[in-house]
This record gives sequence, structure tokens and C-alpha cells, in this order.
Amino acid sequence: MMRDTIILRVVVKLLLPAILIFALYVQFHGDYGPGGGFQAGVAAAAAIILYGMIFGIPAAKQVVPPSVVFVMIPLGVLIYAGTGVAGLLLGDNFLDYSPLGSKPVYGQHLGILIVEFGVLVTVSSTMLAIFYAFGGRADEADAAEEARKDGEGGS
Amino acid sequence: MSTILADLNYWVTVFLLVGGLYIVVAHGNMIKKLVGLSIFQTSVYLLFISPGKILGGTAPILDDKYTLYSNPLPHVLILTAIVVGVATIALGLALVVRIHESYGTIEDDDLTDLESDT
Amino acid sequence: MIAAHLPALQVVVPLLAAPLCAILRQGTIAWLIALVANWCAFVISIALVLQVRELGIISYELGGWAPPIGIEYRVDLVNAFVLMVVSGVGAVIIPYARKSIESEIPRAQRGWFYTMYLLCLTGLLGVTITGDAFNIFVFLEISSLSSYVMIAMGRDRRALTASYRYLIMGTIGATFIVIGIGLLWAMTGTLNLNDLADRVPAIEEARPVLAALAFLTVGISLKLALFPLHLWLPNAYAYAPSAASAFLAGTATKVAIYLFFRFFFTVFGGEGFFDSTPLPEIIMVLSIVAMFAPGVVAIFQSNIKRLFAYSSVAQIGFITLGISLASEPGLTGALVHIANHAIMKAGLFMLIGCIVFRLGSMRLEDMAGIGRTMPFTMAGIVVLGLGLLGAPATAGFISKWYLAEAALLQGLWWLVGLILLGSVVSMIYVGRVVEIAYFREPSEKVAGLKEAPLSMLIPGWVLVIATIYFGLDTTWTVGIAQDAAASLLSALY
Amino acid sequence: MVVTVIGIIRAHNLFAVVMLGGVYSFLMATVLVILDAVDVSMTEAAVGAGISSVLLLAVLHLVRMREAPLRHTPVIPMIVCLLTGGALVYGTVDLPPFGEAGGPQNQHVAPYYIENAEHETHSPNIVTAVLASYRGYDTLGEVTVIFTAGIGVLVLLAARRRREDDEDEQKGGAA
Repeated sequence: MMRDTIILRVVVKLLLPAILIFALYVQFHGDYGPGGGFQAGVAAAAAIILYGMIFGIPAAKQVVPPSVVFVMIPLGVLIYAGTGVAGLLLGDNFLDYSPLGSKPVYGQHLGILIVEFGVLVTVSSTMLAIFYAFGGRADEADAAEEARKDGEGGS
Repeated sequence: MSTILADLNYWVTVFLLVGGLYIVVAHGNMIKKLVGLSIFQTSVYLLFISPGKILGGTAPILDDKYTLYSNPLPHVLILTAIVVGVATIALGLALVVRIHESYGTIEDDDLTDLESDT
Repeated sequence: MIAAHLPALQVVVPLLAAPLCAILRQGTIAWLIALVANWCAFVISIALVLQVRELGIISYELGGWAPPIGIEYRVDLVNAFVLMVVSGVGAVIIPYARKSIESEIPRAQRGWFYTMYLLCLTGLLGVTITGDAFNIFVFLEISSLSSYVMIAMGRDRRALTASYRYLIMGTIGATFIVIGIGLLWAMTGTLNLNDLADRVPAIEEARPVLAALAFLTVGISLKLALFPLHLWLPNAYAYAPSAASAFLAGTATKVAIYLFFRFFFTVFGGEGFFDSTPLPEIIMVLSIVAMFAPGVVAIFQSNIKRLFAYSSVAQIGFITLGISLASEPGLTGALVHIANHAIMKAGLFMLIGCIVFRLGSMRLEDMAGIGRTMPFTMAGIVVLGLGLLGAPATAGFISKWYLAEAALLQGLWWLVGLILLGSVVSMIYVGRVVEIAYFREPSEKVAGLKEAPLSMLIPGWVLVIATIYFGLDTTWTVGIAQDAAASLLSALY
Repeated sequence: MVVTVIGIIRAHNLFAVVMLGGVYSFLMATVLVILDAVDVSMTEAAVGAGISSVLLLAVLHLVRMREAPLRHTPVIPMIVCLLTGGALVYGTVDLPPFGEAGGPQNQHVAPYYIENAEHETHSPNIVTAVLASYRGYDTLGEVTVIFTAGIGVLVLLAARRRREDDEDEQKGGAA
């Protein structure tokens, strides 16, 4: 894509950590300010997607390999549902976080944090997976296009 | 003031909804249909959020400075709805890509012709 | 202890199994997980029916928050019955799915198919069991999105367009449902169905409530493919993989019909509100048209899966007809037909899948003489076809009997005639299949066919036998449905 | 927003449609802030203007840029849309007045959340508290929806083009 623009590359390198930190902030500050797992997941994925757009999808796939992404998508759901089952095993209803802490309030707070983390995992990895899938298709189409053009030029 | 604002809100909602729906049912291009679909869904967000607003209230994040808060419930519902919406759009776009690959067109009318031929 | 948590486990077991399938991805393991999860769900649903019969309505507070603050699962006889039908049909299809999927879906994707299957099951069970209006929407979307994917996995490229059109229609339907829920919420401040049932009667004349009813009706009609909103259905069923066709035909529309029951009779149920609107008449007219128009279209289909897909639209007409009568035998008939039609249609699509598995074609003409080379498969299709047209000693007879009784009770003689006539239409298209399969000379290709593999044939025949069994012994269908219908009419929830 | 939607209806260039869609989402996010829905607004900006636009652009890259003109005059769609709009107008004019705390939608459960969220869950952001705890089950469903869509896209797009070959064989047989 835009692999030759130096300014973009430098700016993106500077921006990346900032976006990731912002994602973490949104994630863990979610119970005080606006935000939460979903928004943080989107932000974190956006960082990698930006990286992929500038440096190419293969480079992004080296940072976060697709095999990891494939596992992360279901893992987030498992974390969420697992928290629910934990409450169930500890003697309360499904998704009741109260028994997770020494006092119900702490349990609730802890539960919310874990659950939001599950959301983060699934959302960010899904966004990446979708990006890889669409981006991979685009690259393939480009390659096919170029091959066709080369063929025409040669004849 | 409040009645004008209220009516405006509902009128805009209705217009967006009808406009979005019109794009979905009347247009043949599959990508445009999806854009219309997302407008149609977004209008519903307004329909939920508007009744929850309390004039003079503030965002539902507790703070000692405020006593009046807007209704948090619709916000939660709409957060979920937005996510569901984007999931649907993503899936729809993936289908569009595949349809484009195997038929070479994404116009509804062309597709109908192609299918009746086979 | 487990007994108390059954309502949650009903949905959570398949929900947990789905990501497990996705992580492991290997086809056979995923299939095993799906098998275990689905059978667990079936056992749980039977336990729930027994529990409800013994103790009455069960309420389960998710997260330990009392409704209407939190989300509640609320099981009465009506949804326990539907849960049993849905998970039961699934439990029969899963053993069948293995061979069928192996022939239709590339190796790398089989694990994902079972993931989608489990998600669809989760969604359908979740819609049925929940007592919260917005939760219905969320789980409806889980089931819809996963069924779009399952349909798109079909081999034919038309599966893609079918899936896309279903996606557009389905999303419009879901959005209409959300609008309806939003209007109800704006008028009452609650999303809990039971709470709504308390509050709606007091304001049932208000215009937003009437508009909500209209939006919900249209939205749900889209989902259950009530004529004339059925256009997405025939292609979607025809081009999906066989196992997915069988599952969706047996369950997806049935759950949407359950929503009709829930909203019409529970939420808007107070003191005959449903009767005071023009809705019953509208639904009755549409149902009658639905019984005939798609049936006639079915007669002229050259693709056997499309033929029976149109027949589904016609059969849905019979079910909604029962709803529009709004009497105890009418609702009983509708509920029983939900179960019977689920069994018969799932069975039909499974056995048709057997033919497609061997023959590789869905064209009726290619099937000339197939009754001689695949006798068991075709015999099963014939029995199920007889059930579809309501022949005595099959399950289909029982449901139509109750529908006719309901019509008689209200003095609607002409309606009884129409119900009979509707069966004649079914007889024509089933007859056409029989004629082609038995009374034509087999082509070379057909003559060389073997009978379908046992792992596909036996599950199909389980449903064939169930069709006959429920035509003779009705304790588990009519017995439950009658009580359920009574509780719906008295708006107990 | 009204103007952008009219623009989208009229534009035949899909690139313009997508861009207008992005503008629309940002406007929507602004309106949502005015309506006090900060969480929702943040999500709408990220999702509507961000993800959707990127996805749409990626797809546009793969397919044709222009929309073919309509072949029929869209009479039936018009009627359908007007009916829907009519029903909605009919339904919304009698809704409880805008902006008042006393409307039925703001009574009942909403005050409970506002009063109890903090001491029951330690989370001053009530939206988070309701989302993750009181209505946590909806959010579990939401995560499952994302999961479904993610796997769905993978299923559809990860299958390379190899399937087209056997589809060509099928065309004759399975009409």
C-alpha cells in the first residue's frame, strides 16, 4: 500500500504506543469514565490495523499472528462465560459476581473487570481477524490484477 | 423550546428511518443497501436515547457535583445494538465480496437475471 | 443443586461449547462436542418440562439481580415445550450431520460449521427461554447471524445470494422488533416481559403501544416467513448444506412463532386485547393465503428442496391460522403443529439430504425411479409426506384435527373446508414426488446408486417413526400443548 | 444528518456514499453527546465512522465503484417506507414528553440503577455497571454476536478461491 512514505511511517511508529496506552486507559478506567472493553478493544485493534495499513499486512501478521487471533476470538467468550460459571460453582446464580470477592461489592467490581477483559479480547481479535480477512482478499485481488496487466503488456 | 427540540428529535428519527429503509428496499447495489441498513439501524439508536434524556441532567457517571442524571438504561441497550449492527454489516460485506467473486456483479437486478438463466 | 440452575444451563452449555469447537477446530472433535452439548440441552429441556409441570413457572435471576433490575429467565409450559422441540430436533440432526457435512464442506471449515450450529442453537434456545424483551433481540441476532453463515456455506454459489437476501430481510425484521420493544419501554420503563404484561393493559389504548404491536408483528412475521414476507426462505433452505436446511426448517421459524405467542398473549394479553384489534382477522387472511399460494408454487418447483421449502411457508400458514383463532383448541393445534411440523420437515430435509448425498443433484427429474435404488430413504419421505398432508395415524393429522375443531367451535364451516383443501394442495406436490420416484424408469445414474449410509438414514428414520408415534400417542404433544394453550389464554406468566 | 442521508440516497458513486456514511456517523456521535450518551457516542464514532468506513472502503477496493441506475421506478418500496414512517409517526407523537424526569421510561428501574450502582458494584459509571453486571447477560450475548460475526467472516473469506472450480462443475447439474 503506502510503503514508501517516510513521514507516515515515523508518525505511525510514534502513534502506536500512544494508541495502545489509550486503549488500556479506556479499558481500566471504564468504570470511572466513559469506555470499557468494547471501546478499548476497538482502539487496540485500530493500532494494529494502522500498522498493517502502513507497513503491509505481512508485517502486522508478524506482530500478531493469525493463529493467535483465531484462538483469542473464542477465548474472550470463554473468559466471560467462565466468570459466569465461576459464580455458579460458588453457589450463586449464573453471572453473579458477588462470591468472587471477600465482600459482594468487591466481587462485583472484580467480576466487571474480568468480564470487560473478556470483551476486550474477543473484540480486538475479531476486528483484526476481519481486517486480515478483507485485507488478504484485497492483496490477492491486487496481485491478480497486476498479473493480468503484466500479461497484457507482454503480448 | 423543549417541545420544539423534542419534536425535532422524533422527526429526524422518523426521517432517518424512512430514508434508510428506502435505500435498503429500493436500491439494487448491495453495498449501498448495507449503508442504508446501517442508517436504518442508527435511527433506532436515536429513538431509544431521546426518551432517556433528562433536560438539565448530565451523563450517567456519578459525581458529587451533579444530582440529576440521564437514564443509563437506553445507553446500555444501544451499546449492544451498535455492536450487533456492525457485526451484521461486517458479515454482509464479506458476503458481498464472495458474491462479487463468483458472479462478477453486486447489482441485485443483474443477479436475478443470472440466476434465472441457470 | 443442579436442578435449580437448569434454566441457565439450558443456554450456557451450547454457548460454552461453541467457542470450544472454534478453538479445537478439528472436524471430528468439534462434532463430538456439538453432539454432547446438544444432547445435554435436550435432556435439560425434558427436565425443565417435568419441573414446570410439577412446580409451575420457574424464574431464574441471571447475575442474581431480581427482575426487572436484572435479566430473568422465565420458563412456563409454552416455552418449555418449544425448548424441547428445538433441542430435540437438533439432537437428532447432529449424528446425521457428520457424514453429510463431510461431503459438503471442505475439511478446514467443518469445525467452524459446528461452531455456527451450536451458536444457532444457543440463540434459538436463548430467545425461547428469556423473560426479557431486549435479551430476545440479542439472542435472535446470534441465531440469525450464525444461520446466515451456515446458509452461505452451501456448495452452490446461489447460497451466497440467498444468505445475503436473508441477511437484509432478517436485519430489517430484527430492527422492527427493536423499534417495537423501544416503544414499549418508552411507555412503561421496563423490559421484563412479565413486568410489561402487568403494565401494558393499563395503557393499551395509547398510540405508541398500538404502534409497538404493529412493529413487533411485522418484525416477527419477517422472521417466521409469514406470507407475503417469506421471499427469503425458499432459496435459503434450498442452497444451505443439508444438515443446516434440516435444522433451520425444523426450528428457526418455530421460535419466531413462539414470539408471536409470547407477545400476543402474554404481553398484550390482558382481557382480550388481542381480539379487540384487527390483528386476528389480518393474520387469518394472510394465513389462508399462505396455505394456498406457496403450496401452488411448490407444485411447480423443479428443485426438491425448494419444493419443500415452499411447503414450509404453507405449513406456517396453518400454524398462524391457529393463532388467529385465539381459542384453546386453536392454540393447541398451533402448538402441536409447531412440534409436528418441526419433526416432519426436519425429517424430510434429512432424507432429501440422503438423496443429494448419493445423487449429487436436487433436481426432481434426476430422481426418476429412485424409489427402487434407495427404498428406505424414499419410503421415509413418503411417510413424512403423508404426515405433511395430514393423513390419519400420522402426527400431521392430530394438529389439523385440532385446527378444524377450533374452526368448528367458532362456527366457521368454510374454514374447515379450506383446511381440507389446503391438505389437497399438499397432496398434489407430495404426489408429484412419489410419482417421479416410483413410477418412472430409473436413469442409468439412479440405477447405479446405493442406499444412503446408515449414520444418515437412521436419524432420518427416527423422525419418521416419531411422526407415526405422535400420530398415535399424544401424551407428550397434545397433553402439554393443551395446558400450555390454557395458560396462554389466561395470560399466566 | 438529514442532508447527508439525502445525499446518500442520490449519490451513485459508492465512494461518495461511504464517505457520506462516515460524516453521518460523526454527526450522530455529536448528537449523542448532546443527549448525554457519552459511552454510546464514543462507540458510534469508533464503529460507525471508523470500522464500518474502513471495511466499506476495503470492499470497495475489491468491487466496482459505481452503482447501476435503477431499472424500475421504486413504487412499492416507496409505499412500504411511507407506511413504516406513518406507523412510527403515529406511535411517537403520543410518547411521553421529551426531557422530563417524570416520564414512565425514566421511572421504575432507571432510578434504581442511578441510586444503587455505586454501592453495589463500586463503579461510578452507571453505564458500565448496568452493562457488565445488572444486564451482564445481554453483554455476554453481545460478545457472542461479535464472535459469531468474526468466525463468520473467516469462514466466508478464509476459504481461498479454490471453491469456484467445483462450483463451475455444479452449475449445469443443480439448477
